[in-house]
Amino acid sequence: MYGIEMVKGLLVTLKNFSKKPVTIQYPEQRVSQHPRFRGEEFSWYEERCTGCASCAKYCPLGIIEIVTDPSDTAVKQGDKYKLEKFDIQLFRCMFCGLCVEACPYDALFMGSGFEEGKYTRNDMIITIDDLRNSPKNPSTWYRPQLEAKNYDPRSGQQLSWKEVGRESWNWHKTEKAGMRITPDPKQD
Amino acid sequence: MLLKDLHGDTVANRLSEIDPEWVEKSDFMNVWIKPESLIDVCKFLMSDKDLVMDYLNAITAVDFIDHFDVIYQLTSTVTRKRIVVRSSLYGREELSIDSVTSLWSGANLQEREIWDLMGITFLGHPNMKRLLLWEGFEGHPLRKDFL
Amino acid sequence: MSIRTEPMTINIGPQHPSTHGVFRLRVTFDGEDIIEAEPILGYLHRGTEKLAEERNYVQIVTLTDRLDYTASMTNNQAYCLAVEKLLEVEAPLRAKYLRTMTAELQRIASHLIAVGFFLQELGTFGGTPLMYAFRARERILDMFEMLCGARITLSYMRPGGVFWDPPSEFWSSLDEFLKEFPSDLAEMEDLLLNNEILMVRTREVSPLSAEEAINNSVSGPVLRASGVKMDLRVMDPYDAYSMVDFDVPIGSIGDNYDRFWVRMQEVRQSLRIIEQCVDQIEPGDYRLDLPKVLRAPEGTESYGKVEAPKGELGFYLFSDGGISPYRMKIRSPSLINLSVIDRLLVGWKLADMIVSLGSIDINMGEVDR
Amino acid sequence: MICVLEGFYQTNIIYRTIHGSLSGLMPCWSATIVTGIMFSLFLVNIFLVSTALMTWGERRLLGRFQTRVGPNRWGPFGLLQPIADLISLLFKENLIPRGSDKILFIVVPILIMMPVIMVLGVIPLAPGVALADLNVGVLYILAITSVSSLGIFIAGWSSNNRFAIFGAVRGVAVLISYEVPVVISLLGIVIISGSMSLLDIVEAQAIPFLMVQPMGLLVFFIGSSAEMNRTPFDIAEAESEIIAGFHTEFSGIKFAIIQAAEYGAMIVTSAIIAIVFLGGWSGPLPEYLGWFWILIKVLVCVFVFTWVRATLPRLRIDQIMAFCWKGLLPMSLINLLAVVIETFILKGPNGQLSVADLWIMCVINTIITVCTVIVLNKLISNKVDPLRSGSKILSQRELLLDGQGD
Repeated sequence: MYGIEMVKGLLVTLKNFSKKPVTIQYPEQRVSQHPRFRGEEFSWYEERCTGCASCAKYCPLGIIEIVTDPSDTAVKQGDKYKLEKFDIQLFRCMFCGLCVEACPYDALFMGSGFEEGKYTRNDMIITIDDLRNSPKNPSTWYRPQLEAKNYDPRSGQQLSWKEVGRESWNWHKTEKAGMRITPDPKQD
Repeated sequence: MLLKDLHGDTVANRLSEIDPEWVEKSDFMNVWIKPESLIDVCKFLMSDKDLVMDYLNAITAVDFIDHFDVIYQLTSTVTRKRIVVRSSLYGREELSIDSVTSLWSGANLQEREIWDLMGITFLGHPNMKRLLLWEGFEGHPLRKDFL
Repeated sequence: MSIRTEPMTINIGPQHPSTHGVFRLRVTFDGEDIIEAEPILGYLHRGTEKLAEERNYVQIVTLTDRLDYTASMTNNQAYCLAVEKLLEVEAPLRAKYLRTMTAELQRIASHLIAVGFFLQELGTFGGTPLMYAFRARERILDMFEMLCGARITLSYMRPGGVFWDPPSEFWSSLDEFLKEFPSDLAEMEDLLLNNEILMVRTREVSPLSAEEAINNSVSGPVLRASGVKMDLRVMDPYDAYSMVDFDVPIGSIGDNYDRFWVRMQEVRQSLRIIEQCVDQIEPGDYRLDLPKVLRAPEGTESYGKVEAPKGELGFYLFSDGGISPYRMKIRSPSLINLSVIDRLLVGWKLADMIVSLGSIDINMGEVDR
Repeated sequence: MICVLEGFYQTNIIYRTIHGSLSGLMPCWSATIVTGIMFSLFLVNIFLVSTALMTWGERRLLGRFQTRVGPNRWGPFGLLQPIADLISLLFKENLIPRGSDKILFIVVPILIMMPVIMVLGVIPLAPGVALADLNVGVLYILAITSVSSLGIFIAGWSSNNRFAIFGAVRGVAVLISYEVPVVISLLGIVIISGSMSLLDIVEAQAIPFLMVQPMGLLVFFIGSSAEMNRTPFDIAEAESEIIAGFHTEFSGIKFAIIQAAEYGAMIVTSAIIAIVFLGGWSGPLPEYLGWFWILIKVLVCVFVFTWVRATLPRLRIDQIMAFCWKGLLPMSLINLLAVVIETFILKGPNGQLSVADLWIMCVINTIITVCTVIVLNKLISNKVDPLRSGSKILSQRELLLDGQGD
C-alpha cells in the first residue's frame, strides 16, 4: 500500500534518532588507531642505517634525498657510510610505505602520528636532524618483529634501536653489514 | 560457460578463409590485420555465427617507435569467446585508422582518448576531439617521444 | 498556439555538488527537459599511464590506488593479476583467499558509497542514507587500517600475493562485522529500498536495453541491471572466486532502480563470499618470493582484469624487458560506462539527470586517470 | 490625527499598556509611533531569536536522525552556534554577481523575510496575546504567505544565474499550485468554527480539529511543507540538482536573511498548525500556562517536519505537480464537501456546532479519510509495486549454463 514503506523509513530514522551517535568528537575523543597505521614522523634508527639508499630508490615519488660520505672513519670501520643528508619531503609523501619495505636493515619505520600540519612547505621537509630527534614511536607496518611483541605505537613509549630490530643488537659484531642477507620476513 | 580465449591462429585461419587479404600475421594470442580492412573484419566478427563478437572490451594503442599497434579486445556475450585483434600503423605522423564507433558505440570515448594521448586519428568518428587534455595542447603525451 | 521556447545550455560541473568529483556535463535544456548532453572530462587527469612507464612494477601498485579511490583494493588486484600473468606466476592459495576477501569487502564499501550517493542525489536531505552507508563503511575501513595501515589508499596487494598476513585482531573484527552488518543492511533496505518516492523517481527512468548496454561496452552492475548475464567473477574466475559459491543479481530493463537494486543485492552476495572465504582459508604463504625489482621477459604482454565494483577493470601491460612496463593501459569501467550517459539523459528531466549519473556510479579518479 | 487609529488597537492589552504609559510623556501621535516601533522591534527580535534557535535545533535534530551529533562546539550543547554562524556570515564579502539586477538583488532578502514577520504578527499565543487580533486572520495569513513567491521569483531572476532561474520557476510553480489545496483545507476549519479570526478558531476547538478534520491536517501539512520548500518537495532549492536553487548567488548576510526566513516560515507554519488544528493554548494545565502548550505543540510540529525531511527523498517537478492536482486537490475538496454537508445537517438553530456534533464529525471524517486514502492508493498502486518480474538473482551455475543454449 502506498505510504507503508514511507512509514517504515520514518520508523528507521526514528530508531536511529534514539541511538547513540556514532561519530567521534575528534580532539577530545580519538578512534583507536591500529599499530600498522602508516603515519608521519618517520622513525629512523641511525645506528642501523648504512646509507644504502634503498629507500630513496624504491620511493615511487623520489622524495627521499640521501647524501653519504664514504670517507673518514666510516670506511675504516667497514660497516656503513656516514650520512650527511636524509631529507624526506613530507608534503609529497603519499605514505605508501615502500621505503620501509625496501629497507634491508630495519632502519626506517613508518611513524604513527598524523597531526604534523605546518604552515610552509619548507617546514614539511624532514631533515636528518628531525629524524634523529623525533620521538621513536614506530608503526608496526612491515615490521613483524614489533607485531610479534604486541607493540602498540600509541602507548607512548619510545623504542630504542636495539628493541626494534628483529635480531639481537650486536649482530654487526659477527658479520659485515654489506654481506648480510636479510632472511625472508615470512619465515619469522 | 566460462569465457574462452581463442587462439590467434584459429581466428587468423577463419579470417583467411573469407578473405586472404585481411590477415597480416598471428600468434598465440593476437591476430594482426591490415588497417584498411579493419571495418570489414570487425563486421565479419560481429556477424559470424561462431564468433558474434558483440562486446568491445577495450581499445588500446601502443607506441613501438617505428609503428603503432591499435589493439581491439573483443568478447562475445553469446558464445563467450574472446579474441584480440591488432592492427599496425607504420610511421609517426598523420596516422589514421577507421573508427569502429559505428559498430560499437562504446568505442566513442576510447577512440577520442587514443587520439588525445597517442595521436591516432579515427576516420569516421563523429566527434574527434581531445578527451582528457584541453584543446590546443601540443603533442600526444603517451608517445615515446613526448618528453 | 505553441509557446516559443529557447534551449538553455548549462554546464553541470566541474564544481557541482553531485557530479562525483570534477566532472563537467554540458547539458542543453528545453525547460526542464534535456535535449542534449555531452560529458567533458580531464579535470583530474594525472597521466597515470605515462607515470607507470617510469616506475617499477611494485611502485605502480601505489599508483593504482589513486584510480578508483573508493575501491583501491580491486584496483590493486587487477594490476597484480596483470603483472602475475606477465611474469607467469601465480599467487599462493592463502594470498588468493585474502585477495578475494578484501576485494569483496572493498566491493561492499564501494557499493555502499554508490548507493548512499544515489539516494543523496534523490534528495534525502543531508544524506541520511549516506550517513548510514558511511557508518557501515567505516567498519570496513577500520579493518583495512588493521590490515595495511591505511584506509583509502591501501596498496595492500603486491605482485605475487599480498604484502602481509592480516593481524589476529583483523579476524575477530571481521567476524563481528559479518555478524552485525546484515542488520545494518536490512535497516538501509527498510529505509529506502521499497520507498514509494524512490520508486516513482527511479522506475522506468533512463532505461538501458541489453543490446544498447552491450554495444556501449558498459560493464559491472550497469550491464547486469540491463539483464545481461555477465560477471567476470563467474565467467572468468580469478583468485579464489572459483572456489566460492555466490549468486549474481540480474536486473530487468536497466533503469535507475535496477542499477540501484543490483548494487544492493550484490552487497549481500559479497557477504556470502567473505563468509565462505573465512571458512575455507588455511595457513600458508601469503606472498611469492619474488625479487624486489621485477623484470618481465621482453615482448610479453598481458591483460589482467577483475570485476571491480564499477565494472570490468583491466590492466594491459606490455614489457620490453626493463624494470618498468613499456606500456600500461587501464581499461577503466567508469570511463566506458560514461560513454552511455548521453543516451541515458536525453529526453529526461534535470532531476533525473543527477540520479542517472549517480546510478552509473562513476569515479572521476578512474575516468580521468 | 493618528490617534484615530486608536480604536483598532484598543483590544490589544500590550498595546494599551505601553501606549498608556507613554502618552503621559509625549503627544498622542508620537506615542503611537513609538509604540509601533517598539512593537516592530519586539516582533522582529522574537522572530530572529527563534529562527536562530531553530537553525540550531534543526541541525541537532537532523544530526541525531543521522546518528551524528550536530553542532555542539560553541556554548552549552552548541547553543551559541547560530551566533557564530551569524558573525561568520556578517563578515563575508557582499557579493553581487555581474550582470545581475542590483536593486532587485538587494531587495530580495527583504521580500522573502517580510511576509514571515508579518504573519507572525497575527498569531495569538494566548487569549489577547496577539499583536493584532484580526477578524480575518486566516485570510490575512493566506494572502501574506503568497507574497514570498514573488521574492523567490525575483531572487532567481535578479541573480543572472541559470540554476537560480530553475529554482525560481520551480519554486513559483510549486507555491502557486499548493496554495490551492492549502486554502481549501483551511476553508473547512473556517466553516466549522464560523469565523476567520484565529482567536475564535481556537475557542471553537472543543476537541482539536486534528480529530475533526484529519484529512484537512494531512493536506495542510503536505501543502505547507511544499510551500516552505522542504523535503520531499524542496525542488526549488534541490541542493543535489541545482546547487541552492533560487538563492544560489546569495552569500553573506543576504544568505543569512533568506535562511532565517525559511526557518521562520517553519516556525510560523508550525504555529498555525498548532493553533488551527491542535487546539492552540488549550490543554489540561491552568490557562496561564497556555504559552507552554502552544510551545510544546509548535515543537512537536517542528520535530515532525524535521523528521520527514531527514527521511524522504525528493520528488520530481512533474510528480509534485501531479501529486498536487491529482492527489491533494481532490482530497481537500472531498474534505470541504464532507464538512459542508455535515455542518449543514448538524448545525443547531443558533448556527453553532455542539461538542457532540464535533464527535460525530470526527468519526465520519476519519472514515472518509481512510477511504479516500485507500481509493487514491488503488489508483496509483500499479506504479509502486515493489515486485518486478524481470529482475532475478541467478546462481553461478545458472549463469554459466546460460551461454550453452545458444
